[in-house]
Amino acid sequence: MTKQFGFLMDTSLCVECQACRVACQMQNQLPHNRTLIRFRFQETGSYPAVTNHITRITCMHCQLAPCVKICPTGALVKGENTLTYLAPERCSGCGYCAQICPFKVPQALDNRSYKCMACRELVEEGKEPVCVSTCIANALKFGERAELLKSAEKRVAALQKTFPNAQIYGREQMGGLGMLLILRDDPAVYGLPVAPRAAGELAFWKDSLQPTGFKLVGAALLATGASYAIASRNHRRELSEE
Amino acid sequence: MYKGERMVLRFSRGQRVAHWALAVSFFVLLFSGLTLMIPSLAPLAKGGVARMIHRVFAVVFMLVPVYYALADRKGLQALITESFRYDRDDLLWLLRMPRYFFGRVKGMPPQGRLNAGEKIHHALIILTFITISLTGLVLWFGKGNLSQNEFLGMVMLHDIAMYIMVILTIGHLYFTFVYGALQGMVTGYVNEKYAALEHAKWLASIKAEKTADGKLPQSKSA
Amino acid sequence: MKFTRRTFLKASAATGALAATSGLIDQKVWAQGQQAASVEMKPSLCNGCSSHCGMWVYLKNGRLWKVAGHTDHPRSRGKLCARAHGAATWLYDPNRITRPLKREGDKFKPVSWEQALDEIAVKLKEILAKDGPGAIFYGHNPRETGVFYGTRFMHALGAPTICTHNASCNTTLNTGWGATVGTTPGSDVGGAKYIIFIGRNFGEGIRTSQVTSLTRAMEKGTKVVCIDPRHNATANLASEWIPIRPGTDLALVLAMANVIISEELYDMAFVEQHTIGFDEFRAAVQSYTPEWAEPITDIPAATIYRLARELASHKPNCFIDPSWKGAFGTNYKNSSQTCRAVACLNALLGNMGTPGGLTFYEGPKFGKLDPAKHPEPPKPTLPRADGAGVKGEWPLATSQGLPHYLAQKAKEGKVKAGFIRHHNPVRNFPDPEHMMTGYKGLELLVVFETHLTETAMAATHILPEPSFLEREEVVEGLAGKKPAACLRPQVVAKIHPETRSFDEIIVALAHKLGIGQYFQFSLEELNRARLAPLGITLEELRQKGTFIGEEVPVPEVPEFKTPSGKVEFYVAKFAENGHSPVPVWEAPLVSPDPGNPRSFRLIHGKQGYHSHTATANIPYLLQITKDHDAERLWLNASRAAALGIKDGDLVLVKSALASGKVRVKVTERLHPDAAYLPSGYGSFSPYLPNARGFGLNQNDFTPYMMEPLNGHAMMMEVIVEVQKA
Amino acid sequence: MERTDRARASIYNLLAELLMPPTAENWEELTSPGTAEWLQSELAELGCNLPLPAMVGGEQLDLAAAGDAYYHSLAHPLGQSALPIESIYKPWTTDPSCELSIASEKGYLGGDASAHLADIYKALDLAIPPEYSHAPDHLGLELSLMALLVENGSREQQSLFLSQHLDWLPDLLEAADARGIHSLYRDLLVFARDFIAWDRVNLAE
Repeated sequence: MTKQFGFLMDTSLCVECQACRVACQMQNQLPHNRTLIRFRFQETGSYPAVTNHITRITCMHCQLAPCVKICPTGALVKGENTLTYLAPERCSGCGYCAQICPFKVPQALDNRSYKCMACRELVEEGKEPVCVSTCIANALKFGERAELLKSAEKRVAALQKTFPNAQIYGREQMGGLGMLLILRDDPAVYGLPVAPRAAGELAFWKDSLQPTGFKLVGAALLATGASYAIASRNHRRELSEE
Repeated sequence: MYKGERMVLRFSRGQRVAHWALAVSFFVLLFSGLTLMIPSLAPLAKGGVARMIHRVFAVVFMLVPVYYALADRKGLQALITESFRYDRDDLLWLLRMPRYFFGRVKGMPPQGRLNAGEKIHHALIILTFITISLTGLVLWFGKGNLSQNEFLGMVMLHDIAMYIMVILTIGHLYFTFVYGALQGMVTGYVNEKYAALEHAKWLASIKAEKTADGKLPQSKSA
Repeated sequence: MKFTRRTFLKASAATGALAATSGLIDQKVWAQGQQAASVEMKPSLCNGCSSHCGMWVYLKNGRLWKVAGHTDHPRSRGKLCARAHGAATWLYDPNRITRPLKREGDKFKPVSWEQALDEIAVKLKEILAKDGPGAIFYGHNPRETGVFYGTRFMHALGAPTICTHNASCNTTLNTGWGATVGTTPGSDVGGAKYIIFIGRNFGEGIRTSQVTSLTRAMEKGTKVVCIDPRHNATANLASEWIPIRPGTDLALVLAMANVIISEELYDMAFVEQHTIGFDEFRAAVQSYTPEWAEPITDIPAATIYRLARELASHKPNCFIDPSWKGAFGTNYKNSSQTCRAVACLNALLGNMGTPGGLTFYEGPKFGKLDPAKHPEPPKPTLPRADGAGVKGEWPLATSQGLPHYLAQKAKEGKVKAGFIRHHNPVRNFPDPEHMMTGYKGLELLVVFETHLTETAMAATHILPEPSFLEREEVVEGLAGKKPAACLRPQVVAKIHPETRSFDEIIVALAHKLGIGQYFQFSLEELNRARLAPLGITLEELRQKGTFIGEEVPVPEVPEFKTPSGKVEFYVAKFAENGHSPVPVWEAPLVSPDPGNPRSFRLIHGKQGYHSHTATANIPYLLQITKDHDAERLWLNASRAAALGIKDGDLVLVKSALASGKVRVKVTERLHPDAAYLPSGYGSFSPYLPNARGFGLNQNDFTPYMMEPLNGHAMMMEVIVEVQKA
Repeated sequence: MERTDRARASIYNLLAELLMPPTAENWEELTSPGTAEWLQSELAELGCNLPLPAMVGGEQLDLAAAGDAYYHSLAHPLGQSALPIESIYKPWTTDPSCELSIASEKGYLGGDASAHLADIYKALDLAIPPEYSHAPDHLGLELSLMALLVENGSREQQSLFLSQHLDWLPDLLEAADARGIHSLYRDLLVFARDFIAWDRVNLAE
């Protein structure tokens, strides 16, 4: 069995310094107005008892990734380590991934999709993705998902003393997220779907409807192809009978 | 083949232009669309070229009825009404359809300008045309603003309409070549003998017109 | 050929070579060859802010290819913040100054180096003859190269006035901490069990390794309390945010001292053995109960009691951070005394030099040039032009000086010439009009810069320096348990041939001014001399960038460099100059009008992805601001509601000095008295095309003022009116 | 060398001269009616039907005014003029291994074009004036090299150079219009752009 790798973001440690965003832009040669890491800030409470909830809008590396399922060109694939990789050179920019993603992460711009590419080369060399290695606040970790979950549990237990709703996000969602988040409050506060899902219709479409459609087309071709010689001979015969 | 017979006008210029515009745009749409369905065609979709082509031809495709209405309003009306109006002969014709499929016209009930098969073909094309156009527009202009379910619903309807259209087109091509009907859609004229054989009621009706004003206005010598 | 040709391309053997090298002209073929080249790594020190974090610079085919954090460097520890990546692009920025420029009216004309230096020398000699060296100043953001060459140059001229940006930053720390414990200490974040930040904001005033240590400590359970009118980025991760009415931190600290003393929670042994003036201090704070402080600070008395007790219960492995600009930098009339009070409160905890307390490390002991061969110029004896340390002017001002006062002196005709390097006082001190008029009125203002900043707009001559990656600098030291020596070697060839590094220019000027005898050595010789005692050669350091020395044993209790050699609760020098020798409550200079719903105190602060206004012109960093609408003015939600202002609304901000429009961020994360502006925007130099006119700058609204004790700029003593635009 | 190639080379040289800072040496001559006449006849020889730039033979600027106009139009180092340097108008590098923020951005010096040109000069043992060391891809130098290619290189090399390196004049003109440069220099850039476009077609034939 392959090992699941993933990220862990402790949102309670983020200082919104944007180092990860810029480092990621460097790693992926993105121009200044394209980014794979966006941030969402949400205040709760009222002055002075206020909390600033921070989360990154970036690929969650779902185990059951609808973007991989829907991608018609194979630009989105699952690595052996279960991370979701994007090969922009195969991407047609159809934007299906952007529309199907329950987290609204991919962006279809400039005829391609923009989403975390999971620093494939670095990871395959055994290094950390660049957002993790650059995080100055230790808010990001990378490693075996099981290990990350363990450390997240510890951290959440500590946080619960101050934030009773503190929790891990991504343990179960979408078959388990490769981007685990430590939250101080309910996911909804962070603008995260509590129960994200890959619409069941996606599987029906890709696994049943499309193959059936193709089979019917095939059958029609076969039937007409096979009958053509007989039919046209019959027709010619009828004409000559006149 | 029919030889030495007189020719009767079956398709007006407007009808023919509309038919071919629809046919060409349909095939371009089909192949540009398939790049998003068949992985081995995916490289063609790279960089958004296929999408651009798909959109340009979608506009052509959707403008065909508009053109038809402008060029031949009556023709369009007739097409729509005829496609959804079936008489006893039509039903009988459909029952005997397998005969016709295998190239036998004789013994089929007499038909109007369109035979019952053509009517069903047209009716389904009209329905799928509307479906595929509407879903296409929603996917195009709703990009980024659709929920997962709306998006998937649209994509699937778009797909289903496409399968139906492809199968209809296969059948259409089949009959065209079995019955050598291509010429009619190219020139507009069909052989009077062919008309007598396949569209007896229609031939009778235009002959009736002839007796009214003394000549056969829609015919010429082959 | 019809016309006379110059030959731009001096060809010798082009004809045959063209035929022989088939792929040469084809860029695609060339690019393949380039891609195959290997990447080399050289060390440097980042210039994205003045922390000078160590970084590795990757080069391919001689071109800059990537930057990454230097793992050995104590400030970066392998990590870089966003600014580093932005600053690296200065190298290829087409908006750089590429040639010496001379201002004629408001236009800049290119002149040759020879002409520029000659004109400067002639003018300076004239001023020296007429007004003497007292009429000259040098201003900079003090980093090693500027300190060494600038100081030596000024001293050789007999000119005493060397000032830095600190009067708009943290010169109060030198005053407060200096008077109390002899120096501004560091803090052992990693070892602390309880940390209070008053206005200090690690998350946005970033030194990467400090943030890393803080979050590591927090994961281990360190409690961090953030006291700030604004819920800043450090408050995001702090255990607790306690908002305070801006400008009243002194009252809080005094009240905490009151609790700790009256409940006898302080370190009695330390106080007895290592301090003086405790009785006076105790007497002074006697009346400052938490109940007294509550209405002033807007913090409940119970919270103040709790904070004081919690802090004291963790002594000596705890501290109130010595801070930077935060609440006791140069912001309020009471900032110097606030800093004093913080220093005294820390002393009560006995945390001087303890694990998890304040640190008193020193930098490496650098060598010096051979004094026989290279005698040092004598220290000038004239009084400073900015009055810093001068009886009758600003006796308690630090040697960091008063650049805003120099603008005044220039207006009065008492200062005639200035040299400014790597420093933008016209934009970064209050009242740009005052600063610009003063500096532009100088007979000679030489600005050493890479970009044409607002201050450069006032210059008579602008001398272009190469960017930080194109020049070798003087070896720098870093204080620490293990002191470090760091070098910024030249890592790429100069892009613009007509740029010269500061040391080169100073040496050339010195020769023209007849003080060349003090500069008979190369930068290389200087660096060798500095490194000699450390056990590393210049060549090695050029390869490694950072050299970590041996651990230096420190005494259990540090030597306090105060007159008494002890921690001074009572500072005689203050009394002698008419200021309270022990910290006492003093209200801020101005306060918002409680009867006017539009009246706010305008406060400002940094963002983690900008360094003042120096980085706003970098597209990558400015885009972060744009993506997050981060240039907005923060207003407290209830105050905004009362004015009918909604999130994202455009408002008019008005003070006696200026008015400007900006959009609003309506938030619960701000004290109701305050309106907060991020401090990196509002550039007005037309030569910074991306930054110009983007956002507002707090300094436009704040009048030119001097704090009575050490003369700093009191940058948050300004009340503005805010209304819907 | 063919007569037409000589004409092309000398027109490239003339443009190179005009697009470098004006000097006392030849400014008057370059803009004189005589040069205009000559250019007119060369263009006619080539069958290239372009109007002459107004700077040549038309409206006159004295040397000082020309120096000023040149500086503010094409050489002001502070973002006020349209710097005629190729790198600024191209993505900085096409090498995917670069991890610099500007890798795929336009607007910076020292890009691929600059490095390639520097390598060409080196291989051909050509020395460029030291004040252009930051911009081996300066328009004046590129035009000069083009003239050299016309004189000594193959038509393929000329074609390649025009399509890979001298293809950014439309962008330069856009920048020039955004900054409002001197009309005579704008006019000259239009002529240069059009002549290059003509020559590309000419070479393709």
